Amino acid sequence: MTFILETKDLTINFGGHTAVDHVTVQIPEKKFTSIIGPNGAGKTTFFNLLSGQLSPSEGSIFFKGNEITKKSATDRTRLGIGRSFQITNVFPNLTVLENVRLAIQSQANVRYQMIKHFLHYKKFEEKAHTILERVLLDGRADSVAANLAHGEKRKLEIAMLLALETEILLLDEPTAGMSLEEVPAIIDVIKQIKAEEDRTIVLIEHKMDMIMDLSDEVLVLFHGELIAKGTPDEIVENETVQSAYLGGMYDEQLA
Amino acid sequence: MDLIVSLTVNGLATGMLIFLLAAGLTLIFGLMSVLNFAHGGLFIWGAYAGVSIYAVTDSFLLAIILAIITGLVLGLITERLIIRPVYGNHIQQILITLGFMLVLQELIKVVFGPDQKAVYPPAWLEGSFQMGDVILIKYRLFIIAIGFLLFLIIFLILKKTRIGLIVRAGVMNREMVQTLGINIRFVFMAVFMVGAALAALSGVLHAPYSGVIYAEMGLEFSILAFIVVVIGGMGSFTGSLLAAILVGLAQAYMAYYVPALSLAVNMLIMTVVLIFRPQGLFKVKG
Amino acid sequence: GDDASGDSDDVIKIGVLASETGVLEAYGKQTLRGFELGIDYATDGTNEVAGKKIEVIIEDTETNPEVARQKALKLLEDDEVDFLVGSSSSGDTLAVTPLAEEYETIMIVEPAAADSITGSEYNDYIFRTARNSSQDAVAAAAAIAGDGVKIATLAPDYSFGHDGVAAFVAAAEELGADIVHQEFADQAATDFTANIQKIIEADPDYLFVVWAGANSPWNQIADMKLQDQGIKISTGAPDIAALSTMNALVGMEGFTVYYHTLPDNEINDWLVKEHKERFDGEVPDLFTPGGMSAALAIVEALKKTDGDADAAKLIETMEGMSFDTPKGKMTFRPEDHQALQELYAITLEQQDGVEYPVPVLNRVLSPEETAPPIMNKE
Amino acid sequence: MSSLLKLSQVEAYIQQFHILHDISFEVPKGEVTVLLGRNGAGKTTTLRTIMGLNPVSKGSINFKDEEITNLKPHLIANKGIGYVPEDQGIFEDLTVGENLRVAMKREDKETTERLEWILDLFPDLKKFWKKPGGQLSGGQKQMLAISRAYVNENDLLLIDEPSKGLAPIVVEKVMETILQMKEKTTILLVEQNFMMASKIGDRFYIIDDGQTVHHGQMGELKEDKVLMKKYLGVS
Amino acid sequence: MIGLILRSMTKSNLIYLGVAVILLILPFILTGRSVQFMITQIFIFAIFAMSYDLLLGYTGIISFGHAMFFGIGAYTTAIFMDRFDASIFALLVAILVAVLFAAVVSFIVGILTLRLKSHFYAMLTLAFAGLFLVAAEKWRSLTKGNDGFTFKIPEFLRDSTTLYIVSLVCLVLIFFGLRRLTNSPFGRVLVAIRENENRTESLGFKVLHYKVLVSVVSGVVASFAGVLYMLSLRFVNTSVFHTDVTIDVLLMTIIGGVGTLVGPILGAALIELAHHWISGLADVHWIFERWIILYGTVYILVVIFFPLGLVGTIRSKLSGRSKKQHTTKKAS
Ligand SMILES: Nc1ncnc2c1ncn2[C@@H]1O[C@H](COP(=O)(O)OP(=O)(O)OP(=O)(O)O)[C@@H](O)[C@H]1O
Ligand SMILES: Nc1ncnc2c1ncn2[C@@H]1O[C@H](COP(=O)(O)OP(=O)(O)OP(=O)(O)O)[C@@H](O)[C@H]1O
Ligand SMILES: [Mg+2]
Ligand SMILES: [Mg+2]
Repeated sequence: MTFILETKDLTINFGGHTAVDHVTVQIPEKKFTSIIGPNGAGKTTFFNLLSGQLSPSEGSIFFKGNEITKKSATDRTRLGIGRSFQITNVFPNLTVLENVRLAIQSQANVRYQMIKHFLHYKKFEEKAHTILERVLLDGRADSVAANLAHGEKRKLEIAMLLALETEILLLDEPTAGMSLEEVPAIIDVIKQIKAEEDRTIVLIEHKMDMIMDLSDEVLVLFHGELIAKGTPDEIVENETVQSAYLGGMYDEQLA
Repeated sequence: MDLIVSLTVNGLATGMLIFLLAAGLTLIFGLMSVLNFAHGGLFIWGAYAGVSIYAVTDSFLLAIILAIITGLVLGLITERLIIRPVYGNHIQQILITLGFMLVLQELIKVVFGPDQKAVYPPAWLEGSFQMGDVILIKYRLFIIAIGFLLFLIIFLILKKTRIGLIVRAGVMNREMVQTLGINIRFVFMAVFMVGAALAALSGVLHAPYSGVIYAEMGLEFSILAFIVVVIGGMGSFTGSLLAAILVGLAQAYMAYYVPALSLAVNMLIMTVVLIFRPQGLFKVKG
Repeated sequence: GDDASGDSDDVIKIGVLASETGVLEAYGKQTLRGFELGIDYATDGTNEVAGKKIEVIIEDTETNPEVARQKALKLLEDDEVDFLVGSSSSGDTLAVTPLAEEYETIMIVEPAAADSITGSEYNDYIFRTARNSSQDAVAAAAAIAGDGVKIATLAPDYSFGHDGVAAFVAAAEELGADIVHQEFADQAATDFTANIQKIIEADPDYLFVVWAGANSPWNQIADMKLQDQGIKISTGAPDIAALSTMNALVGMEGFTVYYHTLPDNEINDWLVKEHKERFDGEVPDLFTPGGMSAALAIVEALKKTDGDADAAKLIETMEGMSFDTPKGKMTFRPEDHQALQELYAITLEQQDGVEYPVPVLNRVLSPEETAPPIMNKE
Repeated sequence: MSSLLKLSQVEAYIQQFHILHDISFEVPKGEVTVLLGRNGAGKTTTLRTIMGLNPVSKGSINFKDEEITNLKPHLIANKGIGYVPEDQGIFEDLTVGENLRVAMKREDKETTERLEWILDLFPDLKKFWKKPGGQLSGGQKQMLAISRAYVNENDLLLIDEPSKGLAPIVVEKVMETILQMKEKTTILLVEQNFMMASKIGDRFYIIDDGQTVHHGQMGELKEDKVLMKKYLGVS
Repeated sequence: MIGLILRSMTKSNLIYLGVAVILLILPFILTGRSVQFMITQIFIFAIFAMSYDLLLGYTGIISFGHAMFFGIGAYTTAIFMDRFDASIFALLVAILVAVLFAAVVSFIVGILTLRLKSHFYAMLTLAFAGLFLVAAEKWRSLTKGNDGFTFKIPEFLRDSTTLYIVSLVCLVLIFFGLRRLTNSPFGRVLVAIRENENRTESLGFKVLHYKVLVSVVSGVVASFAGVLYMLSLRFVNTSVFHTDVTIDVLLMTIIGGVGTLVGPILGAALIELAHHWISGLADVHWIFERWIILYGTVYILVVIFFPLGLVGTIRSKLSGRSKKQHTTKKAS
């Protein structure tokens, strides 16, 4: 099995508090990996380290065998690491379509094009519509992003990530706050991407049914440390995970 | 040695004067995140109002009181008419407060006449102490004392009450503060009035120091105040005090030792601080 | 202008540029009052010279060169004035003087003082009734300098200060004085301690101060007891509003351009009397006689040309022309068109019933004595 | 049982958009009432409208038999309503402690006790007492927001999706907390986590396209598969 | 949809071109040189304000030191015209030097400062402009300090109609050029930076590159405005570096409407005309001698009644109305 992303002893301290603590993992290529763990375990911080929003106090990160620890967030996106944000992070005063188009544009190598009118790039717009349809948001393409309801913003996050067409997708709680009706649709999208395009996906979620349904492998973070790793079934059986994370609820949820 | 004492005391006094001017700005800019370019207008109104009554009654205390009242009233008007529509929007704040600054400054000429006005310290503050070769100007010692006193009072209020927290929270998320049952409009208004009163107070205190007041004075000094607020770290009240003292001392020493650079000293300090420590010299990062 | 004299033969139009608003508005107002009075005096209230009506058009430069140029263009193009007069700031004036040349229109510079106006930026159409900075400096030197007198200077750190000091130093050294220290301070500074400290260390007999602008060092000079330490202060006495900030400097010896009690002549008597009558008992101030002189110069020149406003003719007439003013006889020096004029050596004294220190005459500095160097030839 | 809060035919606009068309419901004292509905249905807008953050254009809102329609938000809050917004509304630059202190109207014994109680539930908050709110993890922010609404004594709490982003074990804790709070405080809850809603809710209202289209006892809803499918997409 | 935008785009282009043609004919009807001078000033400040809009309106950068570039253009021109013969060639060299100098300065200042958050950037540019001002005061052998100096310009530009037309042509070219720039993919990234800098970065755009590039473009355009300003004023002093100049251009941009390009042009016109007209009222009644009060009031009223600036407010009113008509049921 080849590993697309590896970390060695990845660590970050925030003034005395170690949010990610010597985490060494390997993310297999074209597989579906999930990360779970209690609130404040360091999952988002781990993503921030991978995507370059934060730089580690210690340890290193490798993408396809090359060290990228010192690279900026921008560079990593261009290399092929894309992410979505837990707290929605869109361009509030631009339209939904424009938001997605920007993501497409960054991928299309017209980044410093100053002369041509942006409307010449019709294919960008078509593509944006396709992606929006996929996440059930095409109806709101012309709305200003700030006017979206919370769940709709989450969909926009996913759309922007999809538009980046990166090899690896880091999804931070994509369905938080999404309605019951729509979660399955989004799960379908994620599944499709995995199936059709054969990409690597890393997912942070608290919804255990999703984790069980999608993951090839599950990593468990606890107080910044990687405490368990395995197939979904193995993880659910793990007693530490049960007491630290799942509580009694999981059983009922399945029931 | 004498030289050092003399430069230091005078630098300190200048610093305090700048601090008095910046104090109102720190409150308004630091806590409320309002870019108030009309600050200089409030300053100059305080100066003129105070000096006028001083000329008539010969009571400096009365001058101070009237200046503060002028500041409060103008603060009320400014907040309600000028600032309220533009909270949270720096660009509009610049436009509207600059407009108001012009109005305030020009109104001075209508009300008090276009000429500059001479001001002398009250008799009990006139002159200087001489100790050996060191000359200590009384009025400056007075300024230093007032400055520290004012700093202490405001510092304690900010520290001991939750008013500072409420204002800062209100800037970050106005709606949320309201849903906690706080009348943020009123709080903002009150803080703004206090800031305006501080500006006016610093105006009237500044007058005998420079010996003369004139309408254009406000804008000149408010840029200096902005610089100090930035050097000190926005929102940090202590930072403003320290930055003001730093600027005061630097001006005094530069004027003596490197006169060629004295024109540029404020700008240089700010440039260096911003490049190497953009959050401000005295603001600890969270 | 070229065709200006053509179509309005019986009217002489004069455009006056002054700062009616902005930092220098006090100066602007003085000039305007003086000019108005000057026309009245010179024409005996008829507003006519050589059978032609005089029409005065006033424009506000707002102390802004761009506005000054625009207003000057308006005066020259739309109003087709025969003379320009102005203005309160040297910058405004310099922005306009090339237009005087371009439109071949005489411009009387008043009260802008920068040397360059009749120096490096000189053109033939420029005449100046105002004294220039060098004249000030020569007068200042004449008031205090002498063999072996030790002098230190203090001036604002920009061109006005530097030019003034340079001219003063030259003049004072000429008179045998010894310049022991030159200090330049930030014009906007609130604290002059360091500068004054250095001056004390230089231990001069006199401290000569060049200062303009509202923010002034006087109080601090007094507070630091320079006079107690045997250092006498000298400066040019400013206008009345600024004099009132100089209580601390009573006893100072220096010079002035004008104070209403100083010149002793009929025109000045008339000016003081008339000014008080028209303006609520106020006396004429520093630049009022300058405004008046500008008017007097124009009327005098027109009398000589018999109402002909042709620029070439006027230049010929005005070069070397002498005319009476509230400050005695002035003469436009042919070389650079600068009016040589009286200035006054004075002492500031406290007087009963006056709230500010009053300049009292020591002696009149004659036009010859204060003649500045000629600076328009390289 | 008397109802603490009552909305009758409330309509509301956001800017020029007509968002709420006809919202009517009652919140009985001492119960947990749950608002359900798909994304963009208008749940959040309803809560904001109650809080006075969004003007009512038609209809009326009554709280404790007093009309509070279009009162200023701080007046509404002072009548005894607490609010946990959808985006948590943390004051990012203030520390955890300061966030709570801003909320505390009094610093008396009772408030302190409430504070202690809630902090015991969320020990993370104690641990990060001096950390700026903006640096908390998503779940920690949620905990802070709930605590902040709780420290003052309120008759009614409006809570917008409290379980969002919380670990299962914490969701459980929040559920318990809400159930305990319920003894003193009435709760109006917006919740997408149906399992949680059904466990702690007493009654429910379904909002669709800005209208209250259905309501009943929570128990009934679980049985009504048709309804669930129609409005919530749950089968 | 696209077709519609494209069509309306060309329509608005036609309108702009129409206005330009009218302005082009104007000087042959309105021959007063002072009027021409005033309108030329409007053109020049419009160019300057557009360069500012590029920073403020499109990229969200507030600068308090934009006068720096204006002054660079102005002084370079003035010094070249003064020191060398006032020939076209010398002018071209001057323009080249001005533009290069401005580019280098904006590049260095940009690299040093654009990492900072907005307020800090604003204050730092204020400081840099302040240092330029001090330099101009102090280097008196070159600048003659704050008295300044006058100079001659090439013969053919001395005619005010010619200068009017040259300025107008520059304005039109720069307007369409900048419009292209802002509507290009590059321009859209600028807007993205204004909206959410961090997110732009994580989409794979090197934000600093964009900011530095745009500040260079803006600096160059501003310095060019400074060149034109000198051609019309023919006198320079340190006032070109004053904060007042920055404040004026800031106000023009805001009054017209940030992020619109047309706005700054209208803003420049409005401020110049309002200034002229209101100060002209002084003859009507003594109260107008204090015209600055009225002038300041205009600013206040604009913010209250046109919060997005003239163009911004009008646009949002128009689009608001059309949106209202379209508000049918949203997709589920
Ligand atoms: N910028 C920061 N500065 C200081 N501390 C931080 C910062 N970012 C995160 N932390 C701390 O690091 C810890 C891990 O946070 P992180 O956001 O990674 O948690 P998480 O696992 O994503 O939790 P959740 O499931 O609640 O989102 C938390 O205790 C948080 O307070
Ligand atoms: N500021 C706004 N301007 C315009 N429309 C808005 C604005 N805020 C919300 N809306 C619209 O109002 C409708 C209701 O939004 P609301 O946030 O109340 O939905 P919700 O039921 O809370 O959805 P979610 O479950 O996604 O949080 C949505 O269609 C949304 O697009
Ligand atoms: Mg997280
Ligand atoms: Mg919602």
